[in-house]
Amino acid sequence: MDTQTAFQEVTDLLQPWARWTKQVQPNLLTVSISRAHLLPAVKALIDARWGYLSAITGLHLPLAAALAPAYDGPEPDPLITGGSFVVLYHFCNGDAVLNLRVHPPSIKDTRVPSICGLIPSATLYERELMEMFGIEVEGTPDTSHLLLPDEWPDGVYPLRKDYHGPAAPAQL
Amino acid sequence: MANQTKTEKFIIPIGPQHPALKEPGHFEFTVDGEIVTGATARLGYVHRGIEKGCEERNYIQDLYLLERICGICSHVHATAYALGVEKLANVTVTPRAQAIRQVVAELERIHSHMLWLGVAAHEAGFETLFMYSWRDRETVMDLLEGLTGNRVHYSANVLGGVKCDITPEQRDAILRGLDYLDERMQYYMNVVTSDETFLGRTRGVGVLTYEQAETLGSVGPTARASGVTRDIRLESPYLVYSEFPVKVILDDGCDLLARFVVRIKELFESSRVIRLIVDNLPAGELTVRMPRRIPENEAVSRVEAPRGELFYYLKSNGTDMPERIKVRTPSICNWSSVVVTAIGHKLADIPMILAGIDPCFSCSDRSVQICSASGGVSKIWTWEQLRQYGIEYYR
Amino acid sequence: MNLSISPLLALLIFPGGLFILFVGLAYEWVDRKLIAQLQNRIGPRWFQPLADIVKILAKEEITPDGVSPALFNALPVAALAAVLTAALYVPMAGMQPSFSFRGDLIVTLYLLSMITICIGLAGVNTIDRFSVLGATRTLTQLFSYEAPFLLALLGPAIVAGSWQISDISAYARGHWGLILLTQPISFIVALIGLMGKLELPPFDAPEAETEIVSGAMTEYSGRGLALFHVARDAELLIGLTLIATFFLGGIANPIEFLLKTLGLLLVMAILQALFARLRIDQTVGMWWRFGSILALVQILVLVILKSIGVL
Amino acid sequence: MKIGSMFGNVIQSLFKKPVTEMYPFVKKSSPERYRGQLFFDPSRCTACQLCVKDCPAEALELIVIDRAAKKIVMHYQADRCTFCGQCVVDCKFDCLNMDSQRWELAATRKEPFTFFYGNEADVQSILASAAQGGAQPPAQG
Repeated sequence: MDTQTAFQEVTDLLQPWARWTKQVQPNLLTVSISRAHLLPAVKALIDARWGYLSAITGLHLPLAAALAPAYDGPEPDPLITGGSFVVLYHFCNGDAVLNLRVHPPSIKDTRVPSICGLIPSATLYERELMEMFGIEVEGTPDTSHLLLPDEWPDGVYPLRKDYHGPAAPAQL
Repeated sequence: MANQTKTEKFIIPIGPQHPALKEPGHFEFTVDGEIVTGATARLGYVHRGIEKGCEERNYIQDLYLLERICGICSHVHATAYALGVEKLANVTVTPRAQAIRQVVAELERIHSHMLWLGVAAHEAGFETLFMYSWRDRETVMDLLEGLTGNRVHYSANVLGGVKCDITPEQRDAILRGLDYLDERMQYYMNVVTSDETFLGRTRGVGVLTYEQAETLGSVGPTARASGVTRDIRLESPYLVYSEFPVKVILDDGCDLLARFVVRIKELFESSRVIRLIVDNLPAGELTVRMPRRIPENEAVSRVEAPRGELFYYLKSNGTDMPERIKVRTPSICNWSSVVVTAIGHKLADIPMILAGIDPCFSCSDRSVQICSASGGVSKIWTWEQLRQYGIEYYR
Repeated sequence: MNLSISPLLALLIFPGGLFILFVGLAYEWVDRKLIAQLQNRIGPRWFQPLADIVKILAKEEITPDGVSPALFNALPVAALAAVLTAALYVPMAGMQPSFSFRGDLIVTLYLLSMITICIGLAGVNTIDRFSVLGATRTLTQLFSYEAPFLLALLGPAIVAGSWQISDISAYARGHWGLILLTQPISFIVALIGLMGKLELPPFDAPEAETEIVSGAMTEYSGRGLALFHVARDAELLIGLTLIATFFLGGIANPIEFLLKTLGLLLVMAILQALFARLRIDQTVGMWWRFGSILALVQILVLVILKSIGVL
Repeated sequence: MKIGSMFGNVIQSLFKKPVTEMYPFVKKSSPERYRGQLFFDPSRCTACQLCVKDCPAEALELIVIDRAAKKIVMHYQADRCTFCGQCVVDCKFDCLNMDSQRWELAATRKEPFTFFYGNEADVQSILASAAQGGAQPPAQG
């Protein structure tokens, strides 16, 4: 299956839920959906055997970028402070890569549903999202630390843009 | 008294430091006698904050930082990143540079698979095979050193091309080295598939069925040994894989033996492709100009590392530093297969099963902060503090 | 060659004590060097085993929590003592055994098993998981190779009609061609049994470093570890001497001793280099399915041959 | 279906010399392209600072006393250097090169890793001003 056919197929497949669709690169298609539709959309991809989940990426958009998102859509919430997150679910099918883009409304409300029920191997990526960004993944089976040390302080999320390491010098 | 009937369960901790592990990782295997009944994994011991670090360095510095994610497959990381940045900047690299990148990548695959062969033999207590395969690996290390200027971190890539050319003398050296390696690989293939004591340790051990490999999202030789056709070099040809294609190596044995066979057959395939490329090297410049500031864009770059699919997501923001780089290494996909396949096996097989996916801990743990296990008020140190500490310590 | 050595001297200098310790270390070096050569490596320098022992002796001795300290300290000593005692009954370096009585073969074999039992006990004594698993494997392996090994050494004893090592040695010197011809299976089983006894590869599952670190001896450091180590080397030397005496036509003088035992060591080194480690279930299966049966068949053949008067 | 498949190789090795090289006594010459210690030639340098900007390990520092008179000193910290060769690629004027034979740089202190490249007089003046607590920081001891 060549790339364009694959994209056509997935565009049709995700038609009911897609808020906007954009082909960013010759082999990269971004489809934005609301988080409420994430599970049915992933289910549709699995049922149609369209590719496999390659990774989940979290993005932190600082305030300005979040207010003027790269590709305009109905979200985000105008009341946001501190920016917001984007979660990208990368599905690969041959040469074609689909970014399923979920945009929780603000930094206060970061919940996204877990897809572990559909794709068990997503647990590692979801744990990474929780650790690195503080994104709340609802219903993920394992919430323990994956990469960060056990004594890592709560509420400190290293991949957020406002994180620059502890400011106060440690006593040596 | 009543509890006496209950068999006692043992938890065998493997790691963070353990002779079977070349890098730190922690596993807990619940055993009943010699049989493993449960397994859990904990990663993060070699977490270095690379993803965050990339956001604070420019594109060129990131190339070398990302190359250091892994000490075995350094070139594929640099290649995946360079290809991604070139996509972001809309730059096309000359075929000659692409071909040289592919030669280095395939030589690296040979080096990585031979290293794995030795490690797996060592886990099986077959020291002689270990010593011999590592001895012969020196050949390919020498080739890489002569070609790129270093044994491990080749740094053959620059953004927009490669640093090193393949001269006719080097071409001859590569062909000579490959002749020797082909002969040796045939020998190891024979040993691995015929030696009864070794077969006793690999045949039927660590079975990962086709369905399991599919649902767990295994990649690379681990998946291909279970019959899953998953090879980025074919699915999404990058570099010059469309002009010099590889054949996909499949095996439906699903066990450790199949993983040995697949990896060794891939060595032949790599060697064949390298010969083809060096004999038909396209002409052209080695580098093209790259802008320092990359316009705002997104790109995904996928490369077949020796261990499987390596996935890079890059997002630029118009400055000379990337907005976000996400690295998903092949090892992380294969972890779950270990935890699943280990159950029901004898403890003695566990190191082999672990080694079977060719795990790379450094690849699995990348991003964020330098931490110290020692006490103190703050357990989180900045780089500067850690450096100061190091200076104090060694003074 | 009837040297009258005072018992104390025999125990402390030759053939017990110092002699066997140093020669045992030298044999360990030869073994390691040979394997290295077979693997196309350089291998250790000649003083490496000695240096190892000196270094371990100088290390701090740690008694781990949860062990019975008396047993923990006594076991290495008992292991070494048993091996040194065994040395008194074998024709070490071509000399007559220092002590000899009817049935000393059985005593020697039991003394040689002491070290394995001591290591097993030492493992069970600690609460460390690797030690306990290693001890379980050590003892499991003991039960698998011990019977075939004993049966294999029984062959020459039956033919010689004596349980006394010096008698068998004298008989073997006269009939070595006959012994090798009629008992090849016993010879092979005995040699491989010795490798099992010494936990050399491929029978090193009890101390498989990639699985259970160092097996039963994981918790040992310092003196205890050194004593076990030396005892193991001494056992290697005694085992080689016994097999050379029984199957290779006895040992009449030091040169013959050196040639025959080193020849056996070379064969053992090649075997060690050739195989992957056997899992413990494979080891047990192999010994009971092949080793024991073959040894029994051999004995049966010998008994028949003897009864019809061929031997 | 056989036991001891490596027999042939193992026996051959018995009569072969080990492949191990006794390193400090026997030294193999490194290949021509090997990336060893970095050297700097100020005569053509334009002080564009590109090498400093792109160094992933922050091992380079270019101290410009007088750009027109080519009074340029490079402070190179070999212990930070990752020997990636990016600076050599960056330099349009061939001022930098890596010596393929100088790679035995190990030391237990920091001083042997600190190099100042440039004209003798310039280096002296840099070091002197550093000793007086001048603007340019000296190498950390």
